[in-house]
Amino acid sequence: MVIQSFTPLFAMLSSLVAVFPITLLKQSENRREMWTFIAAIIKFALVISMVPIILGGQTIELTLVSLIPNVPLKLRVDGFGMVFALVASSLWIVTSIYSIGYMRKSKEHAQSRFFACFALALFATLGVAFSANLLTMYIFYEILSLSTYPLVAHHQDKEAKIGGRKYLTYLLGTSIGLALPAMLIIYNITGTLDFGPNGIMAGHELGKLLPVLVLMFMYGFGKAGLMPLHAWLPGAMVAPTPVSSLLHAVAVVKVGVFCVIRVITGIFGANYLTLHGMVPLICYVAGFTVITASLMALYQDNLKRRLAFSTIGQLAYIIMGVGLCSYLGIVGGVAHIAMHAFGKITLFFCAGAIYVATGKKYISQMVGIGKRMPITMAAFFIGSLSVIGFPPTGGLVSKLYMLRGALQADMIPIVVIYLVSSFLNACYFLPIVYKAFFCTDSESQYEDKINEAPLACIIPPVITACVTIALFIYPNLVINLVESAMGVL
Amino acid sequence: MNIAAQLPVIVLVLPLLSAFAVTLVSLFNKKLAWPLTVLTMTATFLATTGTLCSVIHNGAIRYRVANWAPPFGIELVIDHLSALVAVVISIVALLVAIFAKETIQKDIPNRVGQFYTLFILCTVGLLGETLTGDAFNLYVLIEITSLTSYALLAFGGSRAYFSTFNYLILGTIGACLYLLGVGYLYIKTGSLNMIDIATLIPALSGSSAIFTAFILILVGLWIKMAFFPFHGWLPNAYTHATSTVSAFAAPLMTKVTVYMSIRLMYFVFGPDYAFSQFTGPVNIVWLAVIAILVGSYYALVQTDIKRMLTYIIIAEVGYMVGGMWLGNAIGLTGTIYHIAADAIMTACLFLALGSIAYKLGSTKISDMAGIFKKMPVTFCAFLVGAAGMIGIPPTAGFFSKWFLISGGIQAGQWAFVVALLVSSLVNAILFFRIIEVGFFGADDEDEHDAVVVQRNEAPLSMLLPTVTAAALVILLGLSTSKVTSLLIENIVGSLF
Amino acid sequence: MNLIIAKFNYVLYIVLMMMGLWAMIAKSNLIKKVVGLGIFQTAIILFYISISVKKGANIPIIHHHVDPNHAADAAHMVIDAAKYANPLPHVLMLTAIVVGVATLGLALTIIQHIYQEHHTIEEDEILEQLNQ
Amino acid sequence: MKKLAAVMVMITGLCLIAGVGDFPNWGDPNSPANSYLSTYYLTNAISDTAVPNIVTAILADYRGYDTMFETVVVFVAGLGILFLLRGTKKKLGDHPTAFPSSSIVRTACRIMIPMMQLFALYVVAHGHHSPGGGFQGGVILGASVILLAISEGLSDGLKRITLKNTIKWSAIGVLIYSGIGTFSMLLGGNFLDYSAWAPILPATDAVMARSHGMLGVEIGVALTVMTVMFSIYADLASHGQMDEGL
Repeated sequence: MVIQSFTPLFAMLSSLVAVFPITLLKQSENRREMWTFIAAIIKFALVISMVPIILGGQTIELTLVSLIPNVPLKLRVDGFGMVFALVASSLWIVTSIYSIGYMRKSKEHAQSRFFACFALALFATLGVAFSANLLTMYIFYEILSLSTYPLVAHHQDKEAKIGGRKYLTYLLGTSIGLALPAMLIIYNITGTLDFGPNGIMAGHELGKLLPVLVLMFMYGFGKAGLMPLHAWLPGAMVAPTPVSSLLHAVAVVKVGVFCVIRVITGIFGANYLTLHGMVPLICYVAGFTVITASLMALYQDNLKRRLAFSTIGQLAYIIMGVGLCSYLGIVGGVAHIAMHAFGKITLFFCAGAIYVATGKKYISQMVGIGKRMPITMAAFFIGSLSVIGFPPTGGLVSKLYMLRGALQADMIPIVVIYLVSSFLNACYFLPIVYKAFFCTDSESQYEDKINEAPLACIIPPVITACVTIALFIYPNLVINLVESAMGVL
Repeated sequence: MNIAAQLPVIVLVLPLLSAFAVTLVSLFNKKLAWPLTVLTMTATFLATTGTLCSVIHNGAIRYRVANWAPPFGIELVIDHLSALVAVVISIVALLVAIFAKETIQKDIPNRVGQFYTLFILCTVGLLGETLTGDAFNLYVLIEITSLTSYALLAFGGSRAYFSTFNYLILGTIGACLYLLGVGYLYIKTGSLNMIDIATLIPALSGSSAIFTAFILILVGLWIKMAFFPFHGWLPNAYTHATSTVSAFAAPLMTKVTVYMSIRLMYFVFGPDYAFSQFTGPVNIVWLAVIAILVGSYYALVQTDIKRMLTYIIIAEVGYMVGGMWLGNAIGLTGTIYHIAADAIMTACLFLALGSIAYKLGSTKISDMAGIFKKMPVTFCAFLVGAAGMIGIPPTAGFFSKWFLISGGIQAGQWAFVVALLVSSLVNAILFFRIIEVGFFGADDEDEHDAVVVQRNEAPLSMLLPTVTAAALVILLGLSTSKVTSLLIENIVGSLF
Repeated sequence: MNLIIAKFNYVLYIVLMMMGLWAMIAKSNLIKKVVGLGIFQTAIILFYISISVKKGANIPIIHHHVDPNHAADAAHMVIDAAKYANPLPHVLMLTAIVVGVATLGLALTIIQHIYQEHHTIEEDEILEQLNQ
Repeated sequence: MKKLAAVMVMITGLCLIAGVGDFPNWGDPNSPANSYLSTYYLTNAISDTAVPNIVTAILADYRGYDTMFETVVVFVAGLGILFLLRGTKKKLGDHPTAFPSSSIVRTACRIMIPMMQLFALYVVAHGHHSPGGGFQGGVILGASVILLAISEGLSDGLKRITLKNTIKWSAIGVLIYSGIGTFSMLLGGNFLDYSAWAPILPATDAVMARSHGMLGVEIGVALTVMTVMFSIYADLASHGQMDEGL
């Protein structure tokens, strides 16, 4: 069943429209941030309003304008997109609270630009989530790259500029150099770019071109951060923490992964890829990233950089899960978008809270910090459990699905990769928590007195930490949505 | 008078008459020249739009000037292609006419009338080139545009004279080669009417004279459009001209010449003839690839934005020539679409740059520090134009690349595909260099030490056309499907 | 052989054209370039005019003894086209001449300006000054 | 560089000559160029336009559209040169400001100038029947004014025709041409279709209207050519200063 509705468009536009009051109200901070809030809440409400329809097994479609023969600018909401949109829009509200606290406390400059670009980025993120064809998705993907550039280079110092340059070079370079020609080749072969339930390639034999195309897409959506094209993500950590948390743990990177998922499921089709033996290629490319990123994370002393490498690994997880092309793998992969998002954003929030409260960025400086900031570190602990995949957090659910998916696809090496990387995850997160709480008094760098970050920086991680636990108890919130899309597929 | 039937010629006559009116009026009151010019351009724009609508509804128009039947008299041929190009010309001319007010008033207060007259006549020449159906008449109109543009470009300060002189010499060689080509055609066919010649050529396809004519016409037009290896004159001539003139010449001159070469290659010689002559090792697409790479390379090493843009134009000419020589429908679609897209994008960039130069007095990249805070609206318009040049959707530039790359893939011209992608990436580097400086200041200074810049936006008469051009870049992108299905498919469909 | 005997005129004009082209490209003196331009254009004009030649034909002005005020009579006149030269190239070349004059005028104007700026009309010296 | 140029010129020349081999012989009355369009013009021009000078008939009527733009080219040249030269403050170099001219020259010119102008008017007006027309007549008229400026000094010449007037009349000349064409449109014909004038001209049928229309446009052409020729001379001779020059 397909329903025509403007709701997805309105959900996207709510943040685009907010850009204008945000830029115009430069003088009054409160009114400007009120607009961010209003937009975030409207957006979330609109997205939520579509959930029952999607759960009912229907999809929402809206054709905006026709761009190229057979390829209109078209929106389509299904379970996959819904999961992603829900995550992004709910976390925008939380992040807005957080960024207000963070930006005010650290007296950042150019806050109007910051909030305006943020709203623009959310517009593009939802656009990607709701795209009905590859071209629409590509358009929003590029808008996202451009709108986040000012956020990355926000500090305007030399480091930020280099980070920004790297960011654009990688993202634009890959999307123009790889994704665009791949998309054109597909268009020339099939004459369409709409995501089909079983792909659109059925009946077209590509021969040796197929692995090339698959790799062009995987690396072309550079936001997915597959190694060796991952260097932009640690570089982008120069951005203010709210940016890192929402965009580089959730929106931007997940957009990359989401695009790869769409290509695998909607363009090639899982069956087609299995049939042509592409599964090992995808899985091993992603698996390599999983292990390498986890190992590199071990050596990072900068907390945000360690989180960044952890993110790279987790993104590759998702691609690996979907790349298995088995039912459970795909469900697990898409669900992991949500599960990982809540876990990882908690961690970033905590890192930001520590920075706001103490000005410390490095892990070696955080010995004993649990005594000073117990709530923050407790949230950090829960977040890291979710990323590791340990009960009672949502991360476990999706990881189990992916593991079963690997077994379903008879890919034993992938099972091993999952297990090893979970172990590595534990290796690079738990010592931080351990040292923060259980160090001897002589080692502790902080006094016992509790001195947390401002309230606006504490509430968001607590909320997201609670959500990760809630997702363990009620995983069906996410799983049902994903499976509704699988039913369509 | 039946206005609907006379519309094709009104497009030309209206600006022509008012050009002389501007001369005469400005002898008595110089202040009237600008409003009269804007009024003329608006009317011309309406007339071209009307013609376009009429072509869409009723099909191509063949207008007999002086009511002589072709091939004895001269006829105007307005099909979907020429109507489209005419509309693009009139839009850009209108925008530049509005834009011109402040700069011209500042630079040459006592020669305003002459400037606007030459400006309007140049537009008439361009419009005439698109509408005419006569090979020799095209030569006359080429010369009108050339002569007016020599005069307009030369007026731009001390360095402009020498660069314009080079343009004059090369431009004249180009036009003369074209004229000679027409002579060769005339000797063999005895006709000057394009449609008539097209019917005579198939019988003469083995003739070496026709082949020479083909080469002469092509090379002549290549010189005029600054196609590699004849591109040497363009960067200097456009860089040293005043911003208003380069904002007019840069978007239109090369693009209309590309249009002419499509007209002659596809509608006079015919695709069959053209492609049968160039098969095997002699392939024009390879020249286009070199043009794109050379243009992109030289654009990279420039420190002046205006000069950089001129090299981008050379690369863009490579796009279009390559697209039309791919020999498939989608490649030609890309070229035709790119004529419109590139004209508007280039206009947008040059207009924005003109406003910046007006306020800043410089177009060097290093002087752009903090320009975003100083002129936010202008700079945003510049960004849109830049996004178009890079090919970021949904700007028009993306779709022209889409068609061109598709065409390259279909024709198996992988070098062309790679060259297009490389040039996109190079453009990305070029423009982000500027954007970085514009947003965040130059490399060596720290933002917090930088002087607080006051907002100092360009006057409304400059802002309005700049913003309009930026909006058009996006609007054209979003209406790609309309443009292709209503206009370009009609043209391309009749050829392939 | 036919090329030289029956079409020597065209060959001659092409040689002339190439002399002009050579001057335009290779000469360093700007005035000489303009002279070359003139030669080139004039050669093309000659080329066109020679197209219009017919053996044994006169200038294309019709000898008629009809009162021009009664044009209707003219319609009945029988005119032998072979007796008159081809008029069309003449018309075309009138345009080319005018264009040549216009180009020449503009070129000289620009050269005057160049001389004023650089005090020379030698291309290499100007380039030297510009590169400094 | 010179060698490269030589090679290029040689190649171009050889290409051009290669094409010549395929031409019809020189003077061949049956060549396409001499038989296709030209036969139509030669046999029909009189009955179409009542103008025995076929060149004029084609110039001002069949291809009148071309000729209109040709006049525009003349206008553009005059205006462009004026645009570039006027207002420049610098002097081009030393040239004599006081003009020495002997009384022999002046007297000779005084006799010649009116003769030339009279002849020019004849050339313009008689272009229908003999070689001549607007361009030719206009050039002779222009030459007569230039001769005046040469013999009496530029400033004297400019007293007769001021700069403002050259601009004005050159614009009016083209305006006459395009105006006649536009007026044919208003009368219900196509652009430049002089036969549409027949109803409003006394004792004129459509064919004669074409003949009269041609005379009209030739006058416009002559005006423009004359004024522009003088204006170009005045500009170039004095480098835009309009003082005593040459």
